[in-house]
Amino acid sequence: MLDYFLTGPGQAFTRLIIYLVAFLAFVGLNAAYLVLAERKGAGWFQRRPGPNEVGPAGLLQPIVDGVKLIVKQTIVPPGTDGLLFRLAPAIMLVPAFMCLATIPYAESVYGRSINVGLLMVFSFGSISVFAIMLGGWASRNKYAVISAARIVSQNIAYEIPMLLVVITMLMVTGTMNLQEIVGQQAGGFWHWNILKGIWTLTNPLMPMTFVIFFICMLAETNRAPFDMAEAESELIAGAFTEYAGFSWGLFFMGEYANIVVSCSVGTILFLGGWQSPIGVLSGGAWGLLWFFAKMYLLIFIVIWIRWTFPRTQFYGLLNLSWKILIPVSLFTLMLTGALLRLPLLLHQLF
Amino acid sequence: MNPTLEQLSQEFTRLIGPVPTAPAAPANPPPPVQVVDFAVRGVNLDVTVAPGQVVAAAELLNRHGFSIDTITGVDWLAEGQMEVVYDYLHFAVSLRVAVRARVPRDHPEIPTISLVFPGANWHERETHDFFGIRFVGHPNLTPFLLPEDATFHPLRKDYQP
Amino acid sequence: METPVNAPPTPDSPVPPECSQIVRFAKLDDLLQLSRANSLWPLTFGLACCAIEMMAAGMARFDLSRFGAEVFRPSPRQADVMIVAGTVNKKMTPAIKTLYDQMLEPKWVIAMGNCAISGGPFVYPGQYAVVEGVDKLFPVDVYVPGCPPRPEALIEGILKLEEKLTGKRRFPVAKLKE
Amino acid sequence: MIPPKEITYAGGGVLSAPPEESFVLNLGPQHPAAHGVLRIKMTMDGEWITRAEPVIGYIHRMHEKMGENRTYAKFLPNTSRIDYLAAMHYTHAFVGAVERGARIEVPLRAEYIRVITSELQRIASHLVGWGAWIMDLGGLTPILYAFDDRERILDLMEHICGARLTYCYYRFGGLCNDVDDYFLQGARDFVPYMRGRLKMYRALVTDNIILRKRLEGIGIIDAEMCRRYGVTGPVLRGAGVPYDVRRAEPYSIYPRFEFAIPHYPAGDSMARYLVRMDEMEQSLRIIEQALDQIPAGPVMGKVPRVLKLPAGDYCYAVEAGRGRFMVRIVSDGKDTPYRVKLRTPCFANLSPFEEASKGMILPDALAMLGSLDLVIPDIDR
Repeated sequence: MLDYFLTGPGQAFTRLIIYLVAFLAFVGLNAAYLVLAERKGAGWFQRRPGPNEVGPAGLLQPIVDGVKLIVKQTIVPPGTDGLLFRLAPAIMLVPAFMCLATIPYAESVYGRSINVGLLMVFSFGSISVFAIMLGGWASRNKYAVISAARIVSQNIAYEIPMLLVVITMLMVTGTMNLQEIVGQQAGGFWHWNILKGIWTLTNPLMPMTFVIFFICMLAETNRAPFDMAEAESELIAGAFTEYAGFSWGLFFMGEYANIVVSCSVGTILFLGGWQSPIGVLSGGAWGLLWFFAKMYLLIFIVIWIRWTFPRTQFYGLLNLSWKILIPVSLFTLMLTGALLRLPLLLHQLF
Repeated sequence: MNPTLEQLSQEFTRLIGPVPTAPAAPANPPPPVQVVDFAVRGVNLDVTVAPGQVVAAAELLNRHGFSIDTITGVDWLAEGQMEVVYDYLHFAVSLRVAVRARVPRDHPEIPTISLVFPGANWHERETHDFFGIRFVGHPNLTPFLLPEDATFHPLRKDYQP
Repeated sequence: METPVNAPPTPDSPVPPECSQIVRFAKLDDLLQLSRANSLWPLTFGLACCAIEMMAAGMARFDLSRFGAEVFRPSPRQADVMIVAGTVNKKMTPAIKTLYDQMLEPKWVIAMGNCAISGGPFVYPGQYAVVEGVDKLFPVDVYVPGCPPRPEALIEGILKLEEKLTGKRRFPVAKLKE
Repeated sequence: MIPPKEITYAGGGVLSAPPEESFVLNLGPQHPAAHGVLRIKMTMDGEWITRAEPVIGYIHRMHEKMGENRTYAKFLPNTSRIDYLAAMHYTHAFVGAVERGARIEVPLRAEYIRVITSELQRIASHLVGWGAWIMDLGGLTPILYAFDDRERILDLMEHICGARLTYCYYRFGGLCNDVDDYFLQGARDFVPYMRGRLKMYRALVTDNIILRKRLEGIGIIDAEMCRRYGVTGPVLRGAGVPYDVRRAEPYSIYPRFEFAIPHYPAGDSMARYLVRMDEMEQSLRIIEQALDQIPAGPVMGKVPRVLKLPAGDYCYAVEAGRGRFMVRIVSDGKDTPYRVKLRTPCFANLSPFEEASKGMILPDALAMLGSLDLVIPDIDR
């Protein structure tokens, strides 16, 4: 029986369980420490020390915050939709775990290598908007309802350019398996998808595609300057206004888990995943190192943007998507298609 | 284009017309239109009008491009009167005009000028709050700075909490 | 005016000693209090002059964030401590009571400034607007006097609240030279 | 109440009949964008505002009543608590009104120090307003930089009068104590420092495309609307009217100094923003000139032991951080005022909000609210 799960056909199942448990711990701690990183980062941008008194250099701060949130009273305010209100935080967090299970962190460190990995990441990644919408709707709070309405229109607007970018990437890579996508980018940073298109003439607009991806990612994860859903100075705490204690903590965690997922996908699609930037020092633990270095670099940029820019206008945000990002990403899509077909066409003609 | 002090005081004199002398009036009643020294009083023109004339005064100043500065009340308990003081200022010329009107204390009513200067709306509500002076024709004369259910007028001199 | 939830059992408390030994998970309780003390999230709630000093306490020079207390939450549901920074008047009373009720347990109140403590300079015989101290409305844990108190005083108030929770002081008190 | 009329929404839609599914959003009294305890009752059609009615009085502190039942000197500390961000200006107005009524001469050195501290206060006040406004717009960092600069000013103020916010530094006939070289040198050093910082703010914040998109063309209050509502201060100058009490009703020794009155014709939030930024530079100019000219001498004039104003009323207006602040003292010849009227700028500046916010989307309305730079106790008094 045990052999079945350890060495036999059930090995994949065991692997998945181990990884899910590991991810749970990883995401939890990662979210907590990303919050600390965010607060420290904010302190750095704002010329102040940031949390530094709780534990050595403030390292215990996220732990005590977590403990406090867990033991804080939680209530379901009267008149709310109790089921949806309780369910929404879980809906926020679980899809993020599912996404993380498919992501290859190194050559041999991945939860499950599936052929439609990219599709799975994006299908589960879109669920978080439902969570915020349901949470906001169930809260019976006007600010929360406004926030729910905002998040839906915002996410629909940004899902489209995001998926157009992903389709472009699919045309270039020809596979949905994340492991294979990383494998194609081996051998130095000029082989990464972000730069490869330029000198192989498959898509000279690839850096721009990456920028579009990054903007969409910020919008999808509700980060500043697109934090319409939480817009603290307008909507109190947006959809989470009525959430308290641990259920609010779950939302928070889910948000940071989504950032991790998005930055991981960005790393895999554009920045060569676990590949070494210089060609050497690759494989094994080095892969893990490179992957996390790239991912956290992206996360750092996300934090940097948050503490630098003011919030955009809401209709400005929608205009940006519908009037600029979607046409541009459609154009890159067609250009990539044309460039990919061109050699074949030339071959057939002559 | 811009009003001058003489022009204004003439127009005000015409607006007020002859002042009916009450039998118990003091021997030397102050003239209704006074040009005063700005360095001493902080206004250039001090006008006293009848309560019925405040709207006409506001329209006159509105024509000349004045802006509403503030409206306030003063409770003259000993004389049994309440005074409403309208302050006006001009953005282009250095001219300040104060328009006063006295209403009886037991029946404090005066027409509103909030249709001439919408900014007067809030000042009148505040004056009503503090002194209980009713501005006839005011669209929304409800407690403003005081709690919604307040019925007292704290700046009256005989107010006891 | 103690908040009943976190009151440490005193020798003369009505709970019989054997009972308190059974129900009280001493170590866990201490740990939880330590966590709470180190993550006091204030409610974004400024009333008057003191609110500016409260903001100043969160700014770079004084930096409340060192103690993990810079997370000003605008929603009372997520806040732990309400810093009443300024004068409370009678029109505001229902709103501030609602805010206190909307905060979830465990919650604390810091009365910052003389106005919140007693009505401050606005109290005179026959006054008609000011509530003479927020402790008439709900229990207050720490009083920070001043008009307005300096940001250091507010930080000291927060440390006092921590002391109330954990029973220990974070920093030793500097002795005044005679 | 404004009679219902056709509302044009931001974005082009037109509403002529009352919307069928409107709801009331109660913004405040505790709301992060209200800068205190302002409450705005908003009737919303989706995210569009059909009517926004400010409800005030949540921090009414009876200043005017208190003025009536205490002597002039005892009322003096109250003046720095009306608008605590511009305490110097408010004390200046009250002190000025009493000096005008009692014919007290103020020594020249005291006037110079008043001007220096007033202008420092104006910079400090604009810095807080600026930072808090950008925070409303979602930019969380500038306010910390603004407070950093402000702390430098506060240190200087604290050095001369011992308080950080509520100074009560001016007295009838002069000042409560003289300044020393530390203060003068500190003020002198502050001028080039602040010039450098303003340059940085322009590069970091003013030129930011997101900020410009959020402020340009938003919340237009034109000159005519300002006139009808009695709006003053940076809001009025942002509507293109170069009205400044320092020029229009010269007080203290302001006529001695050269300074420009920045004004921008657009009338939108960006114009008000630029006015404030330029005003800080002008204040630095005034401080520089005053520091160069400051004479030696006493800082306290001859003041009668028991201060009584002759019967009559006396007005004195100053240009406070947020606009025209006027004190009207009605005296009946006793040692307490018969009536103290405080004409505060924020009260008048908020009143056009209802008319101007019609048809705006919620975030824009809050951006505009921030552009008015309100201090709520200043409205409620």
